[in-house]
Amino acid sequence: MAEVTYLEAIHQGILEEMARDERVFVLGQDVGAFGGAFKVTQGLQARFGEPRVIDTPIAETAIVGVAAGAAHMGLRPVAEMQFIDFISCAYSILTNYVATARYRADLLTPMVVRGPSGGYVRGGPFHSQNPEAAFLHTPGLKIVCPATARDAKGLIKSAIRDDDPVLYFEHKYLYRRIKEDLPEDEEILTQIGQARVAREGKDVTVITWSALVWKALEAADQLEREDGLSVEVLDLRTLLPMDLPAIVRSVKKTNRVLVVHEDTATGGVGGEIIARINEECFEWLDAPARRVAAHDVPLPFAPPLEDFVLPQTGDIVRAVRWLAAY
Amino acid sequence: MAEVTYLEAIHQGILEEMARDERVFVLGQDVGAFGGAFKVTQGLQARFGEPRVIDTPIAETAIVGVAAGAAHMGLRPVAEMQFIDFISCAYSILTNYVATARYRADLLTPMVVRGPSGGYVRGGPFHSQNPEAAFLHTPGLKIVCPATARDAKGLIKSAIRDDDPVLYFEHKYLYRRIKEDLPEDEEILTQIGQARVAREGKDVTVITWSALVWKALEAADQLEREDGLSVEVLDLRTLLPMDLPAIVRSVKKTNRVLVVHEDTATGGVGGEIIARINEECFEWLDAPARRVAAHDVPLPFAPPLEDFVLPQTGDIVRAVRWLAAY
Amino acid sequence: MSPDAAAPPPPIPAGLTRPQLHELYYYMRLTRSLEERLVNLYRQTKVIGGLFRSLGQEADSVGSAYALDRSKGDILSPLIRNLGSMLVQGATPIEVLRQYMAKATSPTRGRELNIHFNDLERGFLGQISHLGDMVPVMAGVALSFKMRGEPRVGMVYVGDGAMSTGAFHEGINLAAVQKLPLVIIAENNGYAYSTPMHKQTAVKQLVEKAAGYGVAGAQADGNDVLATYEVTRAAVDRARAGEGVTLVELLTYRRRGHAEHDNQSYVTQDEMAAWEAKDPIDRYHRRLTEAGWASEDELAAIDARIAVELDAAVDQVEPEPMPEALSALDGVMDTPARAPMEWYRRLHG
Amino acid sequence: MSPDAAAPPPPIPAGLTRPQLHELYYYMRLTRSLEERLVNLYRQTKVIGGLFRSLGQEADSVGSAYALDRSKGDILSPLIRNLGSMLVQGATPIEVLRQYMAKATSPTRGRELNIHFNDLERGFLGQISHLGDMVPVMAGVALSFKMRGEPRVGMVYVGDGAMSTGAFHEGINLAAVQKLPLVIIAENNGYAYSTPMHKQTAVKQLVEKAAGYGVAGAQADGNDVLATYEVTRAAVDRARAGEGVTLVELLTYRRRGHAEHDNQSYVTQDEMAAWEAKDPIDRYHRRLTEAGWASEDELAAIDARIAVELDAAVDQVEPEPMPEALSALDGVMDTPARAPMEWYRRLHG
Ligand SMILES: Cc1ncc(C[n+]2csc(CCOP(=O)(O)OP(=O)(O)O)c2C)c(N)n1
Ligand SMILES: Cc1ncc(C[n+]2csc(CCOP(=O)(O)OP(=O)(O)O)c2C)c(N)n1
Ligand SMILES: [Mg+2]
Ligand SMILES: [Mg+2]
Repeated sequence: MAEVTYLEAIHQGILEEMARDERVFVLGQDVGAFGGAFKVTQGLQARFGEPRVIDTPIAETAIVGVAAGAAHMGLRPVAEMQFIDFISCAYSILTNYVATARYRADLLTPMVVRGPSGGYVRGGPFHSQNPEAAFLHTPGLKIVCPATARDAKGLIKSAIRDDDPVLYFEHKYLYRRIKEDLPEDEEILTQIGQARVAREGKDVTVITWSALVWKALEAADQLEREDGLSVEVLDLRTLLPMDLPAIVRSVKKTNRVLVVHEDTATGGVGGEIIARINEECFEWLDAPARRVAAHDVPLPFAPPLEDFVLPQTGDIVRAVRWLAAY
Repeated sequence: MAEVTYLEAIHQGILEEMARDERVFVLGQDVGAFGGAFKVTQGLQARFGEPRVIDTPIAETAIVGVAAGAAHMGLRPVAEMQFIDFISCAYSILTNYVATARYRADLLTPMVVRGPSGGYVRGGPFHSQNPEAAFLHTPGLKIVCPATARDAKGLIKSAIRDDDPVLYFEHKYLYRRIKEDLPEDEEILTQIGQARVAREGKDVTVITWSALVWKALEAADQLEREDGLSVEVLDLRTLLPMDLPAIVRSVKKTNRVLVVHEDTATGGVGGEIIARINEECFEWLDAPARRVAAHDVPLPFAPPLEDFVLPQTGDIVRAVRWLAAY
Repeated sequence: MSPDAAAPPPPIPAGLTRPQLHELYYYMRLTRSLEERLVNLYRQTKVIGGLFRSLGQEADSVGSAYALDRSKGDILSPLIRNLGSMLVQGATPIEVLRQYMAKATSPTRGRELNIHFNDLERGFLGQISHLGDMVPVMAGVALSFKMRGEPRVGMVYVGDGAMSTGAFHEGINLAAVQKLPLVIIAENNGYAYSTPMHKQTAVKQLVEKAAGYGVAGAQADGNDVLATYEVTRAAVDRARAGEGVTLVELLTYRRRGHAEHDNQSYVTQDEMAAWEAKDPIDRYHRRLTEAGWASEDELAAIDARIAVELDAAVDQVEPEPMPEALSALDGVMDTPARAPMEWYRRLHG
Repeated sequence: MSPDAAAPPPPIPAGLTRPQLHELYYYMRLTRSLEERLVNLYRQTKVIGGLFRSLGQEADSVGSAYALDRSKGDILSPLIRNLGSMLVQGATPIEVLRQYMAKATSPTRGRELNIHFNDLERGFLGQISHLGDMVPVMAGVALSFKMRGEPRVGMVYVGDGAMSTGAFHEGINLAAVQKLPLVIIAENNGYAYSTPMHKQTAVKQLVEKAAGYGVAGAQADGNDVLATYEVTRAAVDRARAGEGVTLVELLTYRRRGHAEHDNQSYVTQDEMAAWEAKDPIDRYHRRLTEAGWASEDELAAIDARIAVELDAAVDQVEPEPMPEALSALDGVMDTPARAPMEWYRRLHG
């Protein structure tokens, strides 16, 4: 066992897959000798050589397009967006070319697009985004959002081995803030499409993912201490395809559900989750399914503004209390 | 009164605003002498001159960026996407630059981006899209989707006069298929943000917009004839900002609601609507709010495939029967 | 036998053989004849969706694609007007007819239109509608050749219009930096839909864009199949030799509307007449016979062969069924292999 | 008084006056000193977010912006390293300090970072992070000048890295076709973050890209403020005269990391030393005094004035408060003017 940060876990996962499968290669801005803006790819070029760790121009559409073409030919590209906010520059080629390739033309496109997402870091409107909602209505893509170091490693490895294109959204707030003991001998693989019960509970279900899993767990502890409430926290881990059975199982147990996410409320992933719950668990709901999500504004930069706009632990606590009292 | 097609109504709206306000200008591919791929801008260049009806290169990001810059300077650009499917190429500049301009920098950006959307026309995966879901989680944008000739005209005129950036999604299936008598003397303005009760009813509410309003009305007639059911059809017209009061009013009246849209189900706008209904009308729902939306695949081209993937009138009929019987 | 018939034919240019000259003629004629069949089917409303002609551009498609070496595994990605390039790479009229008529038997099983289909084995990667995207994608294909040390070449077509897209710029630039084995064919046919070139770019010739990317540039008369072949072949050889990207501009003209519905109100009769006079097939036919590289009879035989081929193809494809509705749910992803049937389709009554 | 002191100073180049020469010095020095203050505040963790230096690039920012005519209403859009350009256009140190410290009083009321702010009256339009977007946006600003027949000019900065974006390509191409009054400053400072120019583009000089768009190209030593001014001024005059777009490459060097956290592990000491020797402020200081266009005392007085100005600015801004949380909901749109407070914030306990 060795203590590994979330960041180190992603690094290890990519490194292990590159060592295991020579078809795997990395491309992106400054990912080579420099090791990437956050050092996720540090040392990979020294170990695997320049052809397998490619510094690209500032051209996200080209990065994704080149990855797709190489993937068609049997390679397994891992493309880095320096900040995930810039995946928007590849939105068209991802949703139109990559996502549809198998369906319209039987083209295999095994590729991963990954990068640092998320706020709580004073990054301002263009270095804090959570782009999952923009891709949720795109058949053909998979979306994963790890919350733990184990899943950060397990999901990047599974994403690289997956035969479908996978968007891997890692949360930069977690990079160095969370650590976990991970076994060095056993191979860690997290199955895509499977949620994780991060905390067992029976009174209220909180459905969330990525950094907010930790705030949800904090809130759950506080609610147990202060209210004697038993809160179940479901870490979705994969948003597309979504683990609906796990959601339904938990909601039918607790009959009260809160969806918590960092992206803005309107049009966010929470709407889809609540619609599914409404469709599958209508008779089991003792209270309306509710959302705790960011306010509907571009994420402002100043600490008091960012802290106000983004969901905080206290918000989850109050919302769960409201649900429990309903 | 003169009978006007949906297409002609859009044309009239743009023409009237250009005549009324010299700050209004049009730009896009082939919009000039050629009058646009669907002839929406036919004759505008002849009447208003080349500087006000600009043929652009094939460059959607530039079209939107140029419109934004001109709008900052007090002009009122109307940008055409030759097919709305290509708005994806301007996704980044629309969501990051245009949508945030007022909030982050107090920049006025009064501009309209419009184009032909929608399927049922054998257009295949790249000439049939409904992009509203991709922009729904973008604070700072407005989204309108007219279903009638009157609203096609009323909404394009209001969009051009609006001080916020407006995405105007017109449905190409309706272009020449629907006609309406519109007064020539009175000025037609449809307020953005206001839904329309397309058909009064008391048993079930069908919430929809654009081309599917017509299928919903067809279904409502059939359900009245064959089942004696009274179906209310709510035409949202504006998706952002959404007319939640109108939705709540209708749902609290009928207690049963179906959301119908053409885009794929997962991650579509329907999820957001159902989440809102669940939040606002939980106690009033006698049945789960359900969705009739496209199957989760890229839209295929062959008629039997397209007809299968897209929602049809019969689907609405069966879904409403299910809700009524619940 | 007249005396001058005894004079030996001039040497064949560009290292081509007599059978290859005939093959070039075959593909150009096949392209045009196939499109003419499609026009008939279109008028009979048997074609689903639009019909895009390459009338007058057959030489640039065929001549450039012919410069690739299929035996080495070269791959191209066409534009909507490069039917000829697809045929050279082994796409068959039957496949094209099936695509246009949305048959279940079509390469995309009715999911995509016209020549939007591919076979990496035969060496063609179908485009999507969003212009420009295929440039970075083909750069990725070429990158795989380079990474594996394979002596293969990629080729991608862009129009005067598509070169205005950001995707084109990002793709060619990355390919240039990586010195990838990629040939970019810039088809200058004068128009992008109704938009003339001077409203698309401020350069007079598309080849001027090569310098801005530090890549080689070349130009040929796209209505001269042999010139097109020769210039493109040099670019292909450079790419295979590891010398990187070449931007090849082929000068031609779109003699039909953007699609069949477009009556080309925006072009003058003089302009059209001038280009009709430069018809690439007529020119090549004359050249072959005058040089003695082919006899009228040989070429007539090829025309006849094509007519038979196409009769058979149309007869075979026409009665074929469209796809089963349920097949629409298959194959969006590897896992799950099937998209769920929506609940409302499982209801009765 | 030494005899040669009597010799008249050489004529001032580029039609500038002595006071203007001093003003150029003032802005360059102000840029550097302001950044040095920011570094101190950054080390005291009083700066929120990253700090981006233009050390060694002050001349290219100041010299190019100075070529605009604010009295005519010219507008520029800077990059993160063009603090000097903003100051020339009238942005104040107080505004910049407020932005970096996220104060309620900042031009963006704490919503955006560093020099991401604008004032169209004074003539600067702040960038967003997504590189390239400001090129089409400034093309739109320039289009408004052209449509209204105003003799105004737009200027937009792009780096060696940003020129690889599709947005740059689409924007400059449209501006070229429309012959817009736009000057594009290509700042060649050798790197994009850690990426050297040869991994960004296959051209040796950025100015080579001008030909691909059919626009004029020019180049200057970006560490020579007068050369920069002169070359840029010619481009501005062309634009104002209706002659369209010019791409001006300014050769300079980024002497600090991409941001303060970056230790530039990827740069050699020799390379750094060579550019330190070309420091634009030292060079200009020498030139002014040697030519007799300014005395040591005059320049020392300017330095002193700046120090006083900045002391006062820092003292004023430091104690200012950050914005009120609730202000975060205002002004996303014209209507509704306020975003709703989320339900969970209205709950008690
Ligand atoms: C990104 C994008 N924008 C717009 C279109 C619509 N469109 C389809 S073909 C075409 C013209 C293409 O012109 P060109 O590239 O010169 O090819 P040509 O038709 O002349 O062969 C346009 C504008 C598109 N397909 N993709
Ligand atoms: C579209 C996009 N991709 C990536 C980034 C991340 N990024 C910010 S600055 C930068 C380097 C910019 O280099 P250059 O354009 O040369 O400007 P310089 O920093 O040298 O002034 C990168 C890659 C970005 N801001 N935008
Ligand atoms: Mg063309
Ligand atoms: Mg640089």
